[in-house]
Amino acid sequence: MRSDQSLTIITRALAVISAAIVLLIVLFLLRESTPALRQLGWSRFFTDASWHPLSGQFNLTPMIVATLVTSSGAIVIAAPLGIGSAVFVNFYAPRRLAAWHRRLIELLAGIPSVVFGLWGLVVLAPIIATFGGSGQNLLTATIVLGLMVLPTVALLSDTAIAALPREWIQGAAALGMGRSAIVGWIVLPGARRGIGGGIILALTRALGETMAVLMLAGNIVEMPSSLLSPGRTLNANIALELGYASAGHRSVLFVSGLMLMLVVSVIVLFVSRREGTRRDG
Amino acid sequence: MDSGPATSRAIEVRHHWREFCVAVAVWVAATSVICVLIWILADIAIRGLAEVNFGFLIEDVQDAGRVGGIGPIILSTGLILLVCLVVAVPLSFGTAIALTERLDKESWFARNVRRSLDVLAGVPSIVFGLFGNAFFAIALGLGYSILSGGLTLACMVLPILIRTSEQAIRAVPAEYRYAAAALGMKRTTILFRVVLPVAMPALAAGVVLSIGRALAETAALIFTSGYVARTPESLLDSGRSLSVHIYDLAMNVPGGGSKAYATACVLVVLLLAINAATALLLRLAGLHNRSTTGGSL
Amino acid sequence: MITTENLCVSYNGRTVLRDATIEAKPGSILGLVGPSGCGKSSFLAALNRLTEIIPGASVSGRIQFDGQDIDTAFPSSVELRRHIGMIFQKPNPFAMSIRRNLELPLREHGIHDRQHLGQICESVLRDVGLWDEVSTRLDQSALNLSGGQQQRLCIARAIAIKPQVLLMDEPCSSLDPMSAERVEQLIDSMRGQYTILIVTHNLAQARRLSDQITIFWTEDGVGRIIEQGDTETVFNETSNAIVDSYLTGRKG
Amino acid sequence: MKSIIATSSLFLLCLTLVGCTSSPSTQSGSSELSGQLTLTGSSTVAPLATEIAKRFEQQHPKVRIDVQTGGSGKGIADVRLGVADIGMASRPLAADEADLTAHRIAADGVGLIVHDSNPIKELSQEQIIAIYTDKINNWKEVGGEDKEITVVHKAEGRATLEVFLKHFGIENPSVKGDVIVGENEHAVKTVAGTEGAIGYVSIGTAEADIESGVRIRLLPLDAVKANTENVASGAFPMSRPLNLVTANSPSPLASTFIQFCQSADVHDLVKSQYFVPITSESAVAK
Repeated sequence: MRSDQSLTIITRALAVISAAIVLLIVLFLLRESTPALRQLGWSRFFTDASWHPLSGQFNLTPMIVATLVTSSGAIVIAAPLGIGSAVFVNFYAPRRLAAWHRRLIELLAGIPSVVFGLWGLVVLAPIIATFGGSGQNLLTATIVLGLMVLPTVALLSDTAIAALPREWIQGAAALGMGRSAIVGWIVLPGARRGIGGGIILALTRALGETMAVLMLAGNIVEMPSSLLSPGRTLNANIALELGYASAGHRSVLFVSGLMLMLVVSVIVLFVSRREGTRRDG
Repeated sequence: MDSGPATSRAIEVRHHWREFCVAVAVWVAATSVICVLIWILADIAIRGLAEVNFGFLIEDVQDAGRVGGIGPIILSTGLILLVCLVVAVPLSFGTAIALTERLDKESWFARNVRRSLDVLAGVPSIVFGLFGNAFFAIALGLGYSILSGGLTLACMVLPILIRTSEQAIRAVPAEYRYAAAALGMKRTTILFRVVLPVAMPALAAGVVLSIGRALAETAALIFTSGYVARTPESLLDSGRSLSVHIYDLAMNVPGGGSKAYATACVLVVLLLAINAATALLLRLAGLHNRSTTGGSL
Repeated sequence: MITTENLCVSYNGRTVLRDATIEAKPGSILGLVGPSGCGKSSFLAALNRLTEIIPGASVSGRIQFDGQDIDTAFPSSVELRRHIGMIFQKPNPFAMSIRRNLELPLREHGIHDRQHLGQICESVLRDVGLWDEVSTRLDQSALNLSGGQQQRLCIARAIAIKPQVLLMDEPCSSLDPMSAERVEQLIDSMRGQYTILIVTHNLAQARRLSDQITIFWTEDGVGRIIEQGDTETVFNETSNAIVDSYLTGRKG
Repeated sequence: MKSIIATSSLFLLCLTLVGCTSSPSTQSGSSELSGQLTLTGSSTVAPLATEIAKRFEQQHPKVRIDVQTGGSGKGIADVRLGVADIGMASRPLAADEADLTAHRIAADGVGLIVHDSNPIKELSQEQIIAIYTDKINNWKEVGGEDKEITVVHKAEGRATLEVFLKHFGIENPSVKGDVIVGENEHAVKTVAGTEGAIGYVSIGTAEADIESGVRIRLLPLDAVKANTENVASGAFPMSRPLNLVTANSPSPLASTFIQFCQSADVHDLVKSQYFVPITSESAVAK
């Protein structure tokens, strides 16, 4: 049948285009960062004295550390609150309230990062500043980042919990297990894959967030000594410097983009492989 | 009963305590999340709502945004979204159809397409900005333009749109296909006459969801669609999106604060409307029956 | 042991069971039969307050346990369910090891001593005749067991916390005939130790197992009890025409 | 069946169309002055350029001028890449930027700002250097309250940063900041939100903010008050030119626009943006 064939061909072609975009991105990042990599090699991005691209110093390590610290810190905040929210809507909230709670969490997911950034800068930073300094530091960035990725954890955990067989919960209740015991022993372990997936996705979101962090983290390129010290993430660095970067510097910024991309791809591929083997569990 | 009544009493007290503590913790977690959300929304509303009126929505941007409205910004945002959707929707519907053509098990093709889309979904928005700047703006010579921005956003929303479209198509009961196939219909006919019409509300919900994501984006647009705050005359003109306008007013323009908050109000209201639209469409599609499982233990 | 008076169950305001009054004698097996949708399962769920976790369900009427109102005897549902166990139509072991399936509820009820836990596991598995089949693989996932084994594990899990009453909601209906027979034998052997209320669609099974029988019927979408008494008496000499035609397979 | 092929090819058509419309975004104007100009660069110059561009468009309705921000460096880089016709830079061109031409349109001063609750009256050159190079960490040491100093610094490439470093003769790697910001308003918001903070921003924006009640204060430098009058008179030491940057042979349209920017017709606009107009003699500065 001709039309069936052409449908297959067309849709497959479209699928190939969609899939190729990621390759195109990697290709362009590589192309743009080749000059820097060829000239500087990989090691200088880790061994140089500091980050002063105009003075020929290109150490990315403090920014990598700051990126990892803010993202993982965001997960530390988002995971308990998000899972708590998911448990709340499924087991604790009255039905009407549960529906509203879900809707509000979805709304939280939709708030643009600049709005988070603005709120963090004008409202949260002065509060954090009572601990000293300007209030623009890794802690502020982490808190706001945590709020931003919280809906991802909450919504995916919610889906995972709602997908659990009702019989397990009824069975556990019939055995005289309390609500907290059912949640703790049956629900959370049962939904751990879905919840874990949500956390990983939230982690990639946190790793990818730019504007709010740029507005809140203080942007000092220095190995952070505590959560209250300022820091600059790789994303913020690109956003701060790409605008004025000249050729060589621009290329270095593409290297940091490439690195960011590598970290995220490794995480995503790891998860997709794990999901591929889900049936064995 | 092995454990006597005395210990049983103690266990019950302990259970009560545990139940109480866990319940308090869960309520506190849920309430604090909502409180922070309300805090943020209230903060924006208090600082900005007074500036929002019909004139604000249609007037020109004047004096770098300190005076006037956001008419051109809304137009640019709309055009960027339009470009984004014109490209992303056919691509993702096509891809979703290709990914769902075999319902029994994943082919090698589908598995790898999906894997690459998973990676695409994780790409940081600033990297999309880098890519869009290098590819659309410079390599293709589109410059800072609505077209560059829209195409960059199209790449960005593609994974979400494909994922939701795929789910929408899969959610169509297999019996429909079997019934249609049993009547001797061709695959194409089944797809366009049976499957897609049924999946349409859910497909539309996916589109609306991607619009929400695209609306909220800032980082990818600064280096692609640029900053120009005026009415664009063609897709090759630069155009400033709502979120970029908020950033610019707040960070670049002395005395731009209240207008920044007013713009944020408009953006949040738009997103609220989009959320409501998604929920409605999903309910029409019968996909959103989760609320029936809500309840107490 | 357990009695109800005018028990009504409704979902979202729609009554599904009205005025159910029964009496289950200690150590006996009470069969609950009737066509689908006549409120038997809702009736069982009301007895151990499982209706609490079914959205929209509400219960009115009186339930007594050992002559005492259950609301005063067991202020907490957790405590109530510890005395009134339940077996479901579809075996529902948790997705964990066999041992953990048994130990989890025990730990929840305050037994933490390893040796003691081991003893209880072994004895309940012996009681349900599963010990010889699974003693070497207690740490494997319970989901790898066959349906019949899973159902017997669920019964073992329920009796491990030593309830006085067991509610069984069609415990054999999702099993193959051989497994169903095993489980039926098991239930039969539990007579005298536990007060058992068993819902079944299998009239022959109800007749074989139960000491007393209660027959539910639907009228205008609302379930109610139309006959009850000693099983043999009901089967042989009912005066109710509907019951008679139901029991002889002409109706329902 | 046909409809499906038609629909699908329509999709493809859309794609191709979108992919093909990659014509260059600017055309240089001919004698009747029409066409399009793209300006990118300094966020300090951009608001002024936008206002001037509006007036220019009113006079020449067929001309369209797009103004984008992103920092002086971006303006220079974009002119080099050909993405923009004119770059905006709020600093003189550096030695390695000799391939471009700068056209001065106004002047601006860079002033130091502190929180308005800070009692400090003035800081000497040495004190400022010491503060920015982490040798002084408390206001007490320069005669203020016992409060830690939060140093607000700018990201590399921002013109204000370069003016500041050049004036005080500091190398950027030796600066130890507590917060690094990109945009002027970010610096202002940070200082206004932190009692112990010190930063430097364009005097024009700082005056505008102070006028609208933002809690910051400009510090005098070398006993000269930091305000636009003193920048205009040339008395204020730390000042900078606001330049339009082009490749060496700008298009006729770009030249006309630059001439317009330097004419007295726009002095009111320059003043309204808190900058200082220049006299036409010094129009072409390098």
